[in-house]
Amino acid sequence: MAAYLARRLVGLALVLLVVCAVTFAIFYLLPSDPALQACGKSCTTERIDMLHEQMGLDKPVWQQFADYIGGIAGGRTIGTGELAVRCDFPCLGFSYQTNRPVWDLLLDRLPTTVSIAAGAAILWLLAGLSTGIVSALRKGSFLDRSLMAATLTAASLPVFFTGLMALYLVVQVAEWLPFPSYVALADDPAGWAQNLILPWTVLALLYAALYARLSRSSMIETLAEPYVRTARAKGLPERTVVVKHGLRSALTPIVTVFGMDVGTLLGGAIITESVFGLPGIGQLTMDAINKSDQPVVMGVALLSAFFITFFNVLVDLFYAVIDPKVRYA
Amino acid sequence: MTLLEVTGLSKTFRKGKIRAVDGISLTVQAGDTLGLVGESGCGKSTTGRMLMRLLEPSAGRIIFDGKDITRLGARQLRPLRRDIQMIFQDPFSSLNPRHTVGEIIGTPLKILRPEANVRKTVQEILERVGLAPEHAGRYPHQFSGGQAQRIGIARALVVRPRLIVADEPVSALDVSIQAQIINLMSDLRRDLGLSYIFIAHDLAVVRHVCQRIAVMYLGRVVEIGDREQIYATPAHPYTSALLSAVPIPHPVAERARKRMVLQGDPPSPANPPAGCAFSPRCPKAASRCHAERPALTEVAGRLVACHFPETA
Amino acid sequence: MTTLVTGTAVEAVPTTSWRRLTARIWADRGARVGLAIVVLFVLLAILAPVISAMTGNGPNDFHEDKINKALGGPPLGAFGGISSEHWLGVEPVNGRDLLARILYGARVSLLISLLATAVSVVIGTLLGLVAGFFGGWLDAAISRVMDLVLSFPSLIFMIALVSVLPSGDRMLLLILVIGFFGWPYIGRIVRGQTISIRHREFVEAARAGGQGNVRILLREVLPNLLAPILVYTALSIPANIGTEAALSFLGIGVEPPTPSWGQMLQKAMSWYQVDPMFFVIPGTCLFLTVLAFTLLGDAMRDALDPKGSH
Amino acid sequence: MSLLEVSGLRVTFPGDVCAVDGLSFTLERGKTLGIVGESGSGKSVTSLAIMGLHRDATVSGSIRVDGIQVVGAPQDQVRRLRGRRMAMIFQDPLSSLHPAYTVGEQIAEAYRLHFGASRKAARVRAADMLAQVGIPEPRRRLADYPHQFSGGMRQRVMIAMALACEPELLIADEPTTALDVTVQAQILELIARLQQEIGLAVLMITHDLGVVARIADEVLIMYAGAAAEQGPAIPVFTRAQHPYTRGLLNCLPRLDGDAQSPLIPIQGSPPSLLNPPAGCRFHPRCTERTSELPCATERPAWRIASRGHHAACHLLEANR
Amino acid sequence: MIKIPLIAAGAALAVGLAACGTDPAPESKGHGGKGGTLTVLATADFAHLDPAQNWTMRDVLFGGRTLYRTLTAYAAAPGAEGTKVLPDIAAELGKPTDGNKTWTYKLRPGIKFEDGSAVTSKDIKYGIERIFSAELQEGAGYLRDMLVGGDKYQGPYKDANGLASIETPDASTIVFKLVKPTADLDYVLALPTSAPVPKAKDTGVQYDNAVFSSGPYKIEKYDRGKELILVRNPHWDAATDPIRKALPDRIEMKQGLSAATIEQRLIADQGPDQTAVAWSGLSAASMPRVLSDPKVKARYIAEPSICTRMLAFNTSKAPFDNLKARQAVAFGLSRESYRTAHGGEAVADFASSYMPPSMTAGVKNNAFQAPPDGDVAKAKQLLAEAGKPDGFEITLTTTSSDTGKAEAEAVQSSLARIGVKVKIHTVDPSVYYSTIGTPASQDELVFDGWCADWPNGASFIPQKFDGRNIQPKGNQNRSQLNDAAINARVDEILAMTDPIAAQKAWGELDTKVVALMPVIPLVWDKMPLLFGSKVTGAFGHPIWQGEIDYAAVSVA
Repeated sequence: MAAYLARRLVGLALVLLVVCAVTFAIFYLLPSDPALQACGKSCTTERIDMLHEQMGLDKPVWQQFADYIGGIAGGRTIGTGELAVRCDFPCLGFSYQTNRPVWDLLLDRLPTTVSIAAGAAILWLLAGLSTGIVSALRKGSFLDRSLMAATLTAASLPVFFTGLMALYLVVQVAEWLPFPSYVALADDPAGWAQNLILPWTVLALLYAALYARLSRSSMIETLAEPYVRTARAKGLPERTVVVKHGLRSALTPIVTVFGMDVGTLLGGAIITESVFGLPGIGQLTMDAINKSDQPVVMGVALLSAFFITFFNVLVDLFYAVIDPKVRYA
Repeated sequence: MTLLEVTGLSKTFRKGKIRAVDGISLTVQAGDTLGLVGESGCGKSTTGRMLMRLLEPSAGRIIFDGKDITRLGARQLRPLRRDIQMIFQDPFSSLNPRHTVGEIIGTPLKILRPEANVRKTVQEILERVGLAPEHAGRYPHQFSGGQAQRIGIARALVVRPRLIVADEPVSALDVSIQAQIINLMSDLRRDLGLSYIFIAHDLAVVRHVCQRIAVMYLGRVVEIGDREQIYATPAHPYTSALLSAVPIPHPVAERARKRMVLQGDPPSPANPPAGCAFSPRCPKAASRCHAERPALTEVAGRLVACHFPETA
Repeated sequence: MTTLVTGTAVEAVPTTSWRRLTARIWADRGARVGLAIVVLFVLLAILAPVISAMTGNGPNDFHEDKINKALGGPPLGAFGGISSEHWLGVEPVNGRDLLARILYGARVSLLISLLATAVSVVIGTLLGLVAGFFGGWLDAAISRVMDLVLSFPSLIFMIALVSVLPSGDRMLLLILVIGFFGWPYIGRIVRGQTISIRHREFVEAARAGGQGNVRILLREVLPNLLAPILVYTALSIPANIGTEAALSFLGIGVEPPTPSWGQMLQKAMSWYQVDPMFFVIPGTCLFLTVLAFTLLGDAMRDALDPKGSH
Repeated sequence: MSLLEVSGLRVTFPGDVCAVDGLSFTLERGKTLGIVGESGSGKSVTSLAIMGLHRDATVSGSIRVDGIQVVGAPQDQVRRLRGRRMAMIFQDPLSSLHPAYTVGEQIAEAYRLHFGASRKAARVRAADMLAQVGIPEPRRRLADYPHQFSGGMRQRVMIAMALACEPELLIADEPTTALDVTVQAQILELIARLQQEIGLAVLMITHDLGVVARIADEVLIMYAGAAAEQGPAIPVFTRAQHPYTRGLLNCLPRLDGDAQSPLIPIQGSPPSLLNPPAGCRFHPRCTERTSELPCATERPAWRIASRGHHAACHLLEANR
Repeated sequence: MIKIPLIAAGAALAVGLAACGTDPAPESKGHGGKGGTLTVLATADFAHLDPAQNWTMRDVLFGGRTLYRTLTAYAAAPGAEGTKVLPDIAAELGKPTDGNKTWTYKLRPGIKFEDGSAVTSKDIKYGIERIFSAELQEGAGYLRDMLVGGDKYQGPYKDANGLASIETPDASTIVFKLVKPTADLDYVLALPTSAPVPKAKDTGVQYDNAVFSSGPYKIEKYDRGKELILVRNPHWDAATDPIRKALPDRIEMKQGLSAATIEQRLIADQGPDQTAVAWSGLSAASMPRVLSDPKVKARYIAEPSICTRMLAFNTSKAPFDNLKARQAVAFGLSRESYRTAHGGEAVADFASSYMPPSMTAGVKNNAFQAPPDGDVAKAKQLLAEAGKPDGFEITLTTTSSDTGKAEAEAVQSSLARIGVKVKIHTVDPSVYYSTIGTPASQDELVFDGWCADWPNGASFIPQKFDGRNIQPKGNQNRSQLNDAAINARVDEILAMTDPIAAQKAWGELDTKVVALMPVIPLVWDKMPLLFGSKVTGAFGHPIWQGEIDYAAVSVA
């Protein structure tokens, strides 16, 4: 188990390294020179050279890359001379735009994104699973058919469409809610929830629909398993059969997808954040890309890849816990 | 005439950790039918696939018709494919659902016997296995299990092989169909002068098809001999146990039988017992059996690998 | 957007002929509705120049008399300026005909998503087949690459790539980028199916019949994968329509003045309070198309996988 | 009163597939009834109907377990019978055991439910059961998962689970088909031993006439959803009345027959239940049918051949 | 100057316009007294607050009105009055000697930093020296070129000896030695680069996060991208400051809000939002809601700015090496369509010359007179005269922002009327200026813009139209016009020592350049701003972008 965990963590590090390298490569191809932007209007060749040196851009790519990786592992000193800045672990460099450590920027934005993702995830799990299970148990009934028609519709609605629709109908026409703006949970829990309820609902609607479809088919498949028949043959009450013997196995594919989705969302619910104007990781990403703020883009890409792979590892560990075959392998 | 001679054939998996087949030697004479019997995991199917060169042998030699075919490359294998063909266990799994019967039978014909008139030959062979020529245009799922197995047989026969490896050809079929296929195979052998290697777990089936029987246990042949000898006077305790475990469909006779019920399960090839592989389950096992592996030696007109063979 | 496709592992169900399959799909009412919508939009996209000529409004013609310039350019008249001349109203600021833009936008959205799907299906099928069939180090290598691509935050990379690469042919770029990030999904499915088919006896039978690897792959294995590939294709088209729209929505779609639905929605975002029709119309088109392809894909999957929802 | 009385059982699946059509039989306490048939003959459908486990199918007729009607009874009532008074084991023990729970948990579950036993008592009971079915080191193995057992051991676990609540009726649906012959012999022996010890009635469902010959007191031969022949084992095997029974016995490769002479196969294939033949369902494959008899038009009724030995064949009437 | 403002479209594509500078500027009614909290709602953080680096229009105004004082500064008044430069730290405007090559300033007594220490001439000198260091290059760089020895000096971090051409004979006197004569130093010193920075408090690039105040407010909390909280600097003395009223006790800037949120909140005008002002200009899409509701419209100002938007021809190659072709396009273009795409009449006035009225003493120069929708007949005739009666095909560079695309589409659509086919080339905002600033690869048409750094043609004409300033990279003369007569006239005017005469001369030169039509003047920007109902004294300052003047605003 420990060896397995270690192997997975090494794999995670390797994936992040590759993500890093690819991001680096992409921005190395970038036509714009960050020094040119930082240089301002009255820019001379010498000043550009100076900035290159200051930003470390005069070194060969591989060395820039090595410095970067080294910085993540143990911090590093950026720049030379009197104005050299110490960038502590985990050093993702400084933003070209604001000169702030990228790590701080990420930490700043993370609460927003986590708030959006966590709230939406809870909502969609509850709604999606219960819909899926009810549908599976009443397979073929009118209820099942109506629920599935509804989920099919919801699954076909892109977030930016439902988002605008919600803003228009709920905020503009009905005036039930104020226009969402992020309030920290610690500052004002009620305001936090009130502001996020719309993004949560909109995001959860799509995912809940997908999860309802997934959990329905997974549940139907499990309920057809011979061991469920065995449980019934033992005379167990239907509820025990469904929950203890059916649901437990049916959850496996849902957990897989859930891990992937949450991992991806934590890397920035880009669309949701941009529709509702919430200052999360996704907005940071868009800003950074639009302003060619390479260190920030690198940081965001790494963070997202970290979340995705980390949640994959979590899912695998979860399997190890629930599936004895993995545990004893 | 010796058609096939196998010596020391072995197959290991997972870098040698699992010895699925462990140095077996067999010969098949022209016109002969050899039954390869054993329980699941004994290596009989692996052996069949090595003979077909569908699996690469890890060690040993296969000589077909005087020619060493153990290491032939893909191109050199073609002529061999014409001589050795295979019939598979699951009639549906062995027929590509996306091809018509005509294509299924015609494809090997086109590749291996390009000189033949495909359409005519396919129709002839269909009739020969008891199907109608117009069946050539249909897809496998339109046939019953027994018919599908006939298609499988037709595909093997169409290139006019001399040896057929049949891997459990009737075990997936309904009881009432098994006899049809067994009879068909017997007829074909007689009419076409074929040789069979007939792989099966069911001793009763093998008895009806084969003249020679090889009993396998954990990757090795433990007893090999003529049908009459093996069934009437099994020398290896495992052969006896196998025979006694097969129930006879007659209540009086069955209940009167003296039965020898083995304890435990067949061992795993990943973790073989020391000495004689059968020793942990063998009622006659002595200390020597746990230490020393018996060689295949001749006892009463057949070969047996046992320190204490039955010599009735 | 990806969850729509994951988890839909469709078994290669052999015992069905294509004809029976189409009959079974046709029997599904959802599939018929889906097909009708798809055909409608494809026809509209193809006939865009004809319809546009009929109404006399090109997709890039300004109609500044149809907007209120004093107020910053909202369309004049109710419902976004719907009138006998402009059936779906006009765009704020420049008064371009929404119908014409929707039709031409359908061309872009459908073309990009279809071709991107084709790209990922081709790459995914090829690599999945090779990985599954040959196994060994080849499989290990391809599988690692697939894992890797899947661990990439794809939307971020798509945006970064499209904005960094020279804006030669945006459409081609979008197709390639969307296609590239989609192939591992189908690659995995094809690989899994290939592994299960590789161990089927008919593959051994083909080898015993003298067929070589390439021939076995193409003639024996591939035809049995067509069903899951088709289902996957049908289900990933809506996902790619969504992705294309999302990218356009985030501002990295095709070059102006070429319209696409996502781009229209992006423009509409700042106008939603004043001119809701501007987002409702492209949004509805997007929704209907995604729904239609999903219905079709679902019906195909159900037809192929009897233990599914029937 | 017999322990199990089935009469006029009819099981219909959606799409008008009548898998069992008018089946009647009884099983006495402590006896073994073997139901023999090929795939699609309706034997497994019958067993599930007795257990009340059909969910999509329509079951009609009457099934009484110790006088209690199962057909049409409230789910809860049938549920209380299941596991407690009648238990079942299945063909594939691996997929029939839940992969994520220990065998101890799975055996104890029903015991706790039906007897209201404590966790600890149920554990003791589970260990006892494992010992009883011949699993070495039962206490330690309680904590193991199904995948850690061999095929034969798994089937023993299934049996332990089935018998934990001391049922009177055990339904065994092809319990040895997935097992090797040597292991099959062990399991058959185990079932026979347990039957003797507890006085269990066993309904053995199998396609293997040999297995039935070994352990059954009574035999029921099924063909295409209906009974062809029924009676005590010895007369059914030695004086088979139905052409299908005779055909089966003749076409079977056997260890005690003549190896040289060819087998006598039954021609054709079993019919589809979607569209079964009219009249006697066996008549298209029957070599003994004659045009004088209504084989093709009329379903044959039960005819008594000897005491307790019946067959459904028009020939029997004609020969009388 | 120009950082993000003009074409480059950051989140806040701001910008105001130039109405006739003589019109009384709109202003919110009444005046609140001292006290209260003013909230500023912003989408993003400042680019820089560090005076050495602060060169983004709104940020310049904000920093100079709240956190630091400069030697000179503009009056806190709307309209033409606001374009007057006044002494701030200096007791009076500069005294030029040596043919305008030496400028001497006397400091006002009693000006203190936030820790109570006095502001001395050394602090100002040090502040200016900082802009010479490689790390702090983003601010206004004029002094780097104007001061003697500026081309060699490496800044205080590398060269502790300081720059000799800034002399501080005593704590209250500072003398600048210039390379060339100039009449405009008072204007140049109104830029943030002349703000005092005590050496002890300098933290290099990190000074951005902790500016040491010499102004009426000091930083209480600065969480970049989230909020900036300013409280009173107790050591600031109103008596020493004739410009800043500094009425609110506290200024809270909330950053990282979406533009939609800000607009929505200000339109709704509820609770604390009643004392809030918008930092960014209203988006075009919000205009209908603001303008159609009189109550909201009363809280709306759109002040002309010092910014001109233009469409530059690449005169170095065909077809625009031909004056007639340029004029044809200038007349064929519908500036009306362009302006609608840009945000409508609320955010821009049609430009009739390059320099906005705020730069020409409030007088509008009618050098370019084309109907808003263009003159298609005249354009076609000009095309024929140019020898291209059937038009031609050209490429237009624009940013990939929403507005950038819409503007390009408007140009494309209106030029199609005269047979000129326009291909649109979108460029990411971040690389827009480096793309169009590279003459070698410049497209035939590019959107361009200019916001002057002081209200005088010296901050406009030489940079944009002097052919000797064409650079291979980072070029500002986007038309690549190189006309000997124009170049010579630029030198003559720069040499003038009389500011009034110079201003008049620049205006005349503007008209001459229009005749050559290297660039089409499109619009003068206005900054459309919304503020809460309890905000008083809000007006857009004419210098910079028409942003609300934080020196005068108050809350009721």
